[in-house]
Amino acid sequence: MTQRSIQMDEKIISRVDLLNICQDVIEKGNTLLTPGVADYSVVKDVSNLNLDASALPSKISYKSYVFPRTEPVLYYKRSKNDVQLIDVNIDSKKIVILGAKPCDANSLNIMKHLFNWDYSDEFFNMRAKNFIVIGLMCSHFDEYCFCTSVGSSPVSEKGSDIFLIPLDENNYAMKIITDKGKEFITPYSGYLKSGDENRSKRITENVKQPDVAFDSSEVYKWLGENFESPKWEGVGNLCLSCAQCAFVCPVCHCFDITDEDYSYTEGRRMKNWDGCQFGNFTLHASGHNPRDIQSKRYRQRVNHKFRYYVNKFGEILCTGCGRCSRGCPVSVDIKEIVSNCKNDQKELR
Amino acid sequence: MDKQNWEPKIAAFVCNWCTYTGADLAGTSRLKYPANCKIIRVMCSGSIDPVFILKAFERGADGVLVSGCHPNDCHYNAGNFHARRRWDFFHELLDFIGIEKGRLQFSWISASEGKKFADVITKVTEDIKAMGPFTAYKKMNSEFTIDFPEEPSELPEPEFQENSDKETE
Amino acid sequence: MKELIKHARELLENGEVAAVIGYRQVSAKRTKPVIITDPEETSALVFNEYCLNNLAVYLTKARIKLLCKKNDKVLKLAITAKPCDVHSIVALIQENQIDRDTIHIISFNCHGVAKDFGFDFNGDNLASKCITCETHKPLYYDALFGEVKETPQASDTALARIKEIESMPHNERFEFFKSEFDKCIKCYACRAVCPLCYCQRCITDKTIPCWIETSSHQRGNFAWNVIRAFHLSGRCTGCGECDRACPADIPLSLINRKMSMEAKNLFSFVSGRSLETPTLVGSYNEKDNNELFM
Amino acid sequence: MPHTAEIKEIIDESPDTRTFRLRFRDADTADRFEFKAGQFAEYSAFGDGESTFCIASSPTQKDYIECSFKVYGKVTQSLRRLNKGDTIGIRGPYGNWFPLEEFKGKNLLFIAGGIGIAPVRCVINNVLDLRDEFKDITIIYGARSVSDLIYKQEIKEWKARRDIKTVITVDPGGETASWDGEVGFVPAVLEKNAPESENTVVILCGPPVMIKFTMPVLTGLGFKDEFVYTTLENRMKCGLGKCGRCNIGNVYVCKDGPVFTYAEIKKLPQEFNNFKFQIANYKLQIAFLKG
Repeated sequence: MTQRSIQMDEKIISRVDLLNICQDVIEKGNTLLTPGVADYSVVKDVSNLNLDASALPSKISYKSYVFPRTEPVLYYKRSKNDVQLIDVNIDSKKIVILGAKPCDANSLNIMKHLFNWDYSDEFFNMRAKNFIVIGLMCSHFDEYCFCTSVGSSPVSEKGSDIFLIPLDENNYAMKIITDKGKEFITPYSGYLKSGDENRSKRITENVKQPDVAFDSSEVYKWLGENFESPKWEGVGNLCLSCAQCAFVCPVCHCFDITDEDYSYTEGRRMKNWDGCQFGNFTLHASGHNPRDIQSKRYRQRVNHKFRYYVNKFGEILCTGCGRCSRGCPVSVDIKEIVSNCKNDQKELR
Repeated sequence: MDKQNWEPKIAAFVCNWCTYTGADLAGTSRLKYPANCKIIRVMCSGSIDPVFILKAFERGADGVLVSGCHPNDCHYNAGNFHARRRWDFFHELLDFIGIEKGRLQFSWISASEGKKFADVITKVTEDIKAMGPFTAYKKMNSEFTIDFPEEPSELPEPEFQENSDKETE
Repeated sequence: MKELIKHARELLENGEVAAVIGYRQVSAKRTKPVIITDPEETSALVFNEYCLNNLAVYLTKARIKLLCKKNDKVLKLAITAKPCDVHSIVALIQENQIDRDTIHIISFNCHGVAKDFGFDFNGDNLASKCITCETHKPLYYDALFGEVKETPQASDTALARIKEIESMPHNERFEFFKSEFDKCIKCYACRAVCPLCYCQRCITDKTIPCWIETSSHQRGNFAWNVIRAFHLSGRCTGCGECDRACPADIPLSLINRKMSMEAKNLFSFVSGRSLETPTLVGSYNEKDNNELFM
Repeated sequence: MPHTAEIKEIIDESPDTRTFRLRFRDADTADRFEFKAGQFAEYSAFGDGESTFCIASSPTQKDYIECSFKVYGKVTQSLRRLNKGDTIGIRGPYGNWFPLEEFKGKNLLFIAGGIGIAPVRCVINNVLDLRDEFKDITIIYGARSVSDLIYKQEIKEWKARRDIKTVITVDPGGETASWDGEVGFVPAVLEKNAPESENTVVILCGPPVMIKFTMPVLTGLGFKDEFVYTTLENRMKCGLGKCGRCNIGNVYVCKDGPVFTYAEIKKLPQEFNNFKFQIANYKLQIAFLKG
């Protein structure tokens, strides 16, 4: 994850050859993921693989392959007075993601700070180490996309190990970004032809980009000064307290730990996704709840993404993919909220 | 486990006032019936939540029996009437989801029907034996489980332990 | 539209209602809910084929009820509701969650809505609940707007799918639903958007004892979805919001629809159609079908 | 991976509070386990989950560690069902600690309410073991009633010592006929018994309502915010700064806390707006309620 970026000449690869590489990846027993409409799914057959730069981000991001929605962290068995504990072996299969959206590709880079400050999370690191992200330029955006407002863009190479730019229907320009990407592509170098940087540059420069909706540093400042702002109530009334936004988010990382018995003496300790919008996320056993109403919970969400994470790790906890807003049952749009917060005329909702 | 020797595990949720007393009567009358049913006494058939049944399946039951007082005999006047509507739905729902209707059976057994209790238990056990183990649900249960290495220890008696004697007296 | 805005404005200006829950347009083919307390803002209100949300869900929220309390007086709450949303409101009234006297229902003659935002409104993209809809005019209302228009024709694919599932053997059905439920990520969006999921504390939030495992593995997902479907049987009014909200595209409304069909078959009951009849699972009849029981 | 520990002794402190005396099953771990006053650990009751409590025994006590908990939620109920000789899991120690080095040569004032005595007790015992390095020590401890006072045995020992001033109080109505301590709420008792504010460090822990009324008294007596230490607790799961549950503002209570000065807390977002201090010290209440 932390390899230093290396500059390599740009290559060209044909679609057929790309599929050949994919075929080989699968044959070697590795997992190949591509984005679909709903989710990133495992590819079994490369023949009908669709690499579409003009698709919207899938409904659910691929974070579940590094940070699964549920996973055991330890097993226990109770006997009369003793408890036997067994650690979990982390399955460390190589996973190749083909056609990751630039917004998604950056997600592991953002999350790794959290999982590695103070204590490094083996579960995350082992999986992230075996992840190869092949990003694909994005040529389509909708009203919810705002990658450009959080420092990314449809042609951003951030987080990708290898980055593809479609030149025409059958050819892609390939940029190898990291050592990990180089290591991955070396066995296949026979497929690569040398390319012309100007050609791909022309394409990336002409890609339509979403307008910058807000200035994140101003948002940062506003959040610091307006913690008690009554404006939060507007969105608090509207939001229904599900965790759809957190669970589809490529960088939301809160989790819950719970014990489950699967027989009378044996059980497992599970780590599950959790969402800060749930009413009982911060509920104490005494019945006291620091964030008892929805407006406080939504305020926490925005603050965590645009202020606290920046303070702590220097990055915005958001990739601008717009999934949370696109999928929200009541169309709460984080882009709209964040861009309206500074405007006194507008309510947050 | 070979099919020949396989014995189903059945959870029977019975109401305190009628069926449980009926089971008592079956016992004091020395009627014979299979020992596969583990009886769980609840206050009323109306107080049995469908989550109990799912939990029974989760804990490895192959079938479930729910039994209460006859209509109009409920100790709480209407508990079994409410239950009846609910069970209609739940039975249809499980059927639609893919759990055979025979896995979940219902009966009304009064306190005086010791014979009926023995008959119902026999029938349910035979039905479920004919259907075989509930492998589909068990497969689902086995996700994220591991086998612990065997070590001799004094384990507390598990509630659902297989019973070696086939019949009780 | 003008009449709607005028009406809402009058209600707020005369102090008859504390707030109007309605829709506002965000882009050509998308609306979103809005809660209006200021008469000036009523101009944002719209009603069209993209008003998908079932706003009845807001009626049970404590914070919305709080809006109605003004100077020791409890004001009414106005809600714009499609005729099918009125069913949900009726169901809520029947279950004593809200009082008919505190709700001012603004409804419309409806000819269907699109299946999701961003789709053209035509027969192909009609929401599945609209295909079999019989109430184009609301059953209960305090104000009615909108002109009567023809609903586009479409085939009932959901029914065909239910029939298809019913024809499968049990083990295949089980595998089908298991794989569908396996997609569940337990975000509980289905619960959040459902107007009839109004419990203050859901059974999944209760952990002593823990009946439904909170982990979203196969078994936990299966238990959650089955129990939710059960809790809605005989109550679901078929608004289809759970389907739309689900980020994993689980066909939740298939099960809900199947259970509604059972309610009709077994008890000739359709949820949310009449304020006079009691709720199905909250009442009983001594003459109910007894075949199930030995 | 939690370590397993055996419950060596169970002490019933009050009708709803229990203390476990624990020893690690693994001798090696027992040797290596070191912590500082104020740190907490995650205790697991296998089958019901984990819960966060402070370590209530002194770091100078090497043979065992102790934790005290009040029965509230799922885990604490489950822990209460355990018997002597049973096994529980311990992860830790986590979080920061009271900077005792900085306290040296100063006067100390301990103020605790209810179960909030647990983390304070750890510091008190630690300090008493190094008695010579500190100046005057005052302990003010209040509980709802006489039976709710915990660590009764130790209180007696503290009272018997000449070199510390111990004031124990119970809320009006909570006293018994034979009660010889003070009657009244902590802030009032504090006003009567407070030492000089000069060169004094305050270690404060108790329910939010107590802290709410104690802080103005302390400020009025001239104590500085930077010298008022407290420990925060929030609902926690991982203890490692990952799960995001205990996050307040920039701070993860489990990593950057739980020990904060009042001056630091003032800088955090006033998430708990009505009571400025509402979050402070809900010792033991972090167990996963819901039940």
